[in-house]
Amino acid sequence: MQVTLKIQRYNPEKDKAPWWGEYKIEAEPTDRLLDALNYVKWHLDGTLTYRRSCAHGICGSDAMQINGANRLACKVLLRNLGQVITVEPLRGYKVIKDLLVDMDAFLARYRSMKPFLITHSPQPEKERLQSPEDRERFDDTTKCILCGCCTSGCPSFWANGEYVGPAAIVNAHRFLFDSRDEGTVERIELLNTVDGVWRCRTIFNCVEACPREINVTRAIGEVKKAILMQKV
Amino acid sequence: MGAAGSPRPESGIELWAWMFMRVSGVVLLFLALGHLLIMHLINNVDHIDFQFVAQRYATPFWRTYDLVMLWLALIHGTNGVRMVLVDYISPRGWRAASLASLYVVSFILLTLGSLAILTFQPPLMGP
Amino acid sequence: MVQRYDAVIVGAGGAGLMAALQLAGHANVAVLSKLYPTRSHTGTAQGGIGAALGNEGEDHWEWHMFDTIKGGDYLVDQDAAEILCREAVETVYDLEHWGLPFSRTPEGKIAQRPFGGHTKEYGKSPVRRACYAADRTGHMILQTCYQQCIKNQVHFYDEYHVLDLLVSDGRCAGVVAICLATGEIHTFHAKAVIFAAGGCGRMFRVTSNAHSLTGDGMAVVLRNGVPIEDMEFFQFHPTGIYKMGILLSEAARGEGAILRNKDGERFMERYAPSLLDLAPRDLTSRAMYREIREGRGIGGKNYLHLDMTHLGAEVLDKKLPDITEFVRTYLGIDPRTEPVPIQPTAHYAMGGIPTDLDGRVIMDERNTPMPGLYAAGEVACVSVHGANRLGTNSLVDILVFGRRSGRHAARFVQESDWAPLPPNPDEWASGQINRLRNSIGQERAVDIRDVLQDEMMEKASVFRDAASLTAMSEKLKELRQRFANVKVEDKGTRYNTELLEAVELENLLDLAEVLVEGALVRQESRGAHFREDFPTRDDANWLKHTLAYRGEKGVTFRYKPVTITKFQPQERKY
Amino acid sequence: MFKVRYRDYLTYRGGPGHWSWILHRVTGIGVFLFLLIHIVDISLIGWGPNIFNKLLFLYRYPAFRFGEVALVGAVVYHAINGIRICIIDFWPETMAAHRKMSYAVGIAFLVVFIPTAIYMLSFIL
Ligand SMILES: Cc1cc2nc3c(=O)[nH]c(=O)nc-3n(C[C@H](O)[C@H](O)[C@H](O)COP(=O)(O)OP(=O)(O)OC[C@H]3O[C@@H](n4cnc5c(N)ncnc54)[C@H](O)[C@@H]3O)c2cc1C
Ligand code: HEM
Ligand code: SF4
Ligand code: F3S
Ligand code: FES
Repeated sequence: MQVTLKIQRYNPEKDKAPWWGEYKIEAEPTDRLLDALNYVKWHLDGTLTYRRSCAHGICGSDAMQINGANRLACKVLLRNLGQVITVEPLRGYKVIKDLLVDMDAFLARYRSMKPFLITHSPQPEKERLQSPEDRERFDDTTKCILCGCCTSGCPSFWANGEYVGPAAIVNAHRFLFDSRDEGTVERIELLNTVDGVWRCRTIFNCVEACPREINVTRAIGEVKKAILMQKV
Repeated sequence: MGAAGSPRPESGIELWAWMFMRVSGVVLLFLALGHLLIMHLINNVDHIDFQFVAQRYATPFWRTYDLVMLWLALIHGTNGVRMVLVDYISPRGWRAASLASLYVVSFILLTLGSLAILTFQPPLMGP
Repeated sequence: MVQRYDAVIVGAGGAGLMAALQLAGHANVAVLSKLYPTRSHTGTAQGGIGAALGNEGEDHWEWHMFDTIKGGDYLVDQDAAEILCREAVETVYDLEHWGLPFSRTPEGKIAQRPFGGHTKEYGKSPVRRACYAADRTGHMILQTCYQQCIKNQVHFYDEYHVLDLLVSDGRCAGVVAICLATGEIHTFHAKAVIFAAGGCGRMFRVTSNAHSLTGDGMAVVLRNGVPIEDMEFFQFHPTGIYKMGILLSEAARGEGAILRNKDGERFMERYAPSLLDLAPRDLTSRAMYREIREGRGIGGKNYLHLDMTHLGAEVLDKKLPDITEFVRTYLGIDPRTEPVPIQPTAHYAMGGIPTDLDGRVIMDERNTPMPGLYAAGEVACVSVHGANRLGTNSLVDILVFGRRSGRHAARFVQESDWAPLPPNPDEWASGQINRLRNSIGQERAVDIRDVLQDEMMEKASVFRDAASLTAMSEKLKELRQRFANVKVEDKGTRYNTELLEAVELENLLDLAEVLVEGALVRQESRGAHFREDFPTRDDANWLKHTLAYRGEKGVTFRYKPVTITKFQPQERKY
Repeated sequence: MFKVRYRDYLTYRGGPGHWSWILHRVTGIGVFLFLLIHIVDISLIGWGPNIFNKLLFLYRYPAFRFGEVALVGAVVYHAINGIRICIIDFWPETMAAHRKMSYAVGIAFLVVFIPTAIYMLSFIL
């Protein structure tokens, strides 16, 4: 099949403003969009720039806006995208070059949430025990690959970049609901703020965007409820 | 955002604001929709005049009803608009100024409305 | 620009992060990685990490050790295998204490599942040894290690691509890297450097490896006079998604999935009567190639089926959710009702930078270390995998030896000083970048890479012989000539990914040459290296490790004896 | 200063929750602004019947009557959607059906609003 890729191009070293590059290519319907981008880079325009690594939706490198919604380029097939495909960088971050954006602020937010197990009680010699039910409690949020699709698709985040964003909360949830973690109080202090969970307006764009099918809003909702339980 | 990206510590007021939005929302659901039903559907603006209001305010029930609705709606709305302003206005000065104006306007109107409801003296029945 | 650190770690996969954690707090350490750490390929490992915890049936590290050695076709250094299997147990407990969300048994212990080649009582029957977190064990290991690094405030240089190793007076003096964001060349002056830069699967067309796995670490040290060990042993994993190579973990077969040919026959019954579909990977991949060659591929084509239809929705959704999703996303079929088209996929380099038991890089068959230089993870060859790695053993390897190299380096940097920087330390790296950027040639890197990948697949993958390898060797010479004319359209500095792809291609060419020449010389079949013209194992002549050096005159070889302690080589049958 | 990027809101292909939120916000602000005016006019009641009745005349202009319909629509939508928000907040497990719930709000709104609007407009036309 033939598809046209409309890609937003911008290289601040050369361009005054972003422009649209149009590329017509032959491809298989079962090709990933990443394959199509690679084709353009390898055969039509070597300067096209984006991140990629694993090519099967596990490393989280190639999050971008595809036909107006945040997706991983390696996780959507051309047959689901139509004849003309628009590709833009993620919203809400500084564009460095073409589809590649500055993720530092995003990752700093993740790190600010103390995303590590906090324990005070002594370690047992072998493993800490945890029932399969307790393990299941936070299974969903362990899947996060920090791709940024959710935060960048969140209107509350566009409005105000001070919001820590859904990805950071998802990772806080992962520890908050881990029966082994003893850092609940510290973490709740971080989350119970204007820029923490309360900026989430349950818009669900994060859920729609998450390539790992994490129910992000639900996780945020559970954190809100946990704060409520703690404080009320 | 601080250098490490950690969120600013907060008094915890957001939690209460969040709770209030929901509780007041549920109460308003009945009050506001009831109000609309009575004022705009069962009666309609053609029938509403001084006389009509006077009749209603003859009983304390409607006064209380309106007073509670006024307070809840105004505080709910003010907090809602506060959220909107905090979303869109980041520079500290502008944010403080816009919030201050919002609070002042809301406070004045809250006083004005409450006085109107509480001090209204229905004239003796008659033409 | 010159920066100074006690220790620099190249690579932020499981091995690099584990090493960093040993150094954090004891030394001034920096981790350089061309990807953001959590994008490292460790994150894609699905099935599990092997450790004889005995949570689901009796198990002992000696059994694990035996399986590792037998699986590696007796090319394994047995002292290293002993360390691997003993320390696996405490490593898994460490991970658990750091918060890794392992799946659990009903009693709340770490759950374990069977995996290819892992047995009880020295080969009697399959054992449950692979500790897992659903089918995203690697993802959780990577996340957990990175999280510990955040906690311990390890200093990261993200998106820095290492181009060169600095050696002065036979000591390691640091590395040179390019900062992708700015295009600037940085020199890192260090007392110790730990290479943990992962594998090189991208030299093959069909591979489970990331685009970024181009063997940079191996190529960089090779260029600086360090040998590469046992590169001819390259593992093909039996179950990659047809054409794409995306891996469907052995965990699928661990949970009961079955390989079938076009007649629906469970053909592994003929090749490995006792372990069946859970036979080691080299054996299974060869069996699959045979089936395809003999015309029993599906529809006469070069693929077979992995049948999971009998496993039930519960197992697929709970224990293999990611695999199930890959199949749905990329093939558009439902593994609950349809068999999945699969083909062997280039997966893992058993070979790599030779090291001793503390991760110190060694320069010759007498185990002479280069002071200050370490390697760990897939980039290294200790050798615990010998001629064929068992599933789940790589994750053990990266963590156990990542940790040992980190610990040794921590001691080393306390005791020693910086080696002097060579004059113009970044000369070679800057030269390479400028040469590529300013090249006026007409070759596209992609065309060269395409040929490399296709030809390697055809001539140097699961089956090899003198003719195919010689032809490949000629091909590589031609490709190298073409590479001299490669052009880079992007002349910019920031995130010049086109330029980097050319750098990576050069690395792949170097390593492919080492692989092919080594395979040509090794006239026997052992583990993943199968020579059709020499189909049997030859312990008399070839029970030894290859050390390949690359110099002016091409690749030259030396050989190193295999360390044998507990288990004498036997015939390998399953 | 005001970093409202309208383009983002309208061009991002979010889910139904995206649109629900935009409407909730717009209707909320709209109703609040109306409320401000409404308090002023009601409080004029203290000035006696003449002024008050004259002022209420304003509300009888057709433009205001359409505005009134819009006001009712805004309050109704905001109210129904507000209920959805409360439900998902207090019972996060209902989020499994978040799309359906947004659609349900839309349908409920139309069911309530269309007859109401017709009824109200019938006074004017
Ligand atoms: C699909 C798949 C599934 C697997 N499943 C299992 C399993 O179930 N069990 C198991 O035991 N093993 C498994 N393996 C194997 C195992 O995952 C890998 O061998 C192991 O993770 C390698 O880890 P590493 O730390 O050595 O390297 P990687 O995790 O690959 O990390 C390499 C690091 O080096 C960096 N790097 C590379 N080049 C440069 C450069 N030039 N400059 C700077 N930095 C650089 C990268 O950015 C990255 O951070 C699997 C492998 C694959 C591909
Ligand atoms: C009729 C019943 C009502 C219900 C059930 C209701 C419910 C809610 C809820 C739950 C929120 C919080 C949204 C969030 O946190 O994301 C909200 C926000 C808001 N409400 Fe109401 N509300 C009602 C009436 C009103 C009225 C009468 C006004 C006007 C005075 C109003 C103005 C607002 C505003 C301005 C917001 C903020 C919108 C935003 O942040 O996007 N609401 N409402
Ligand atoms: S929650 Fe989902 S969308 Fe958000 S960063 Fe994690 S994986 Fe990506
Ligand atoms: S899109 Fe944003 S507002 Fe909340 S539900 Fe998701 S984080
Ligand atoms: S390339 Fe790894 S997620 Fe797409």
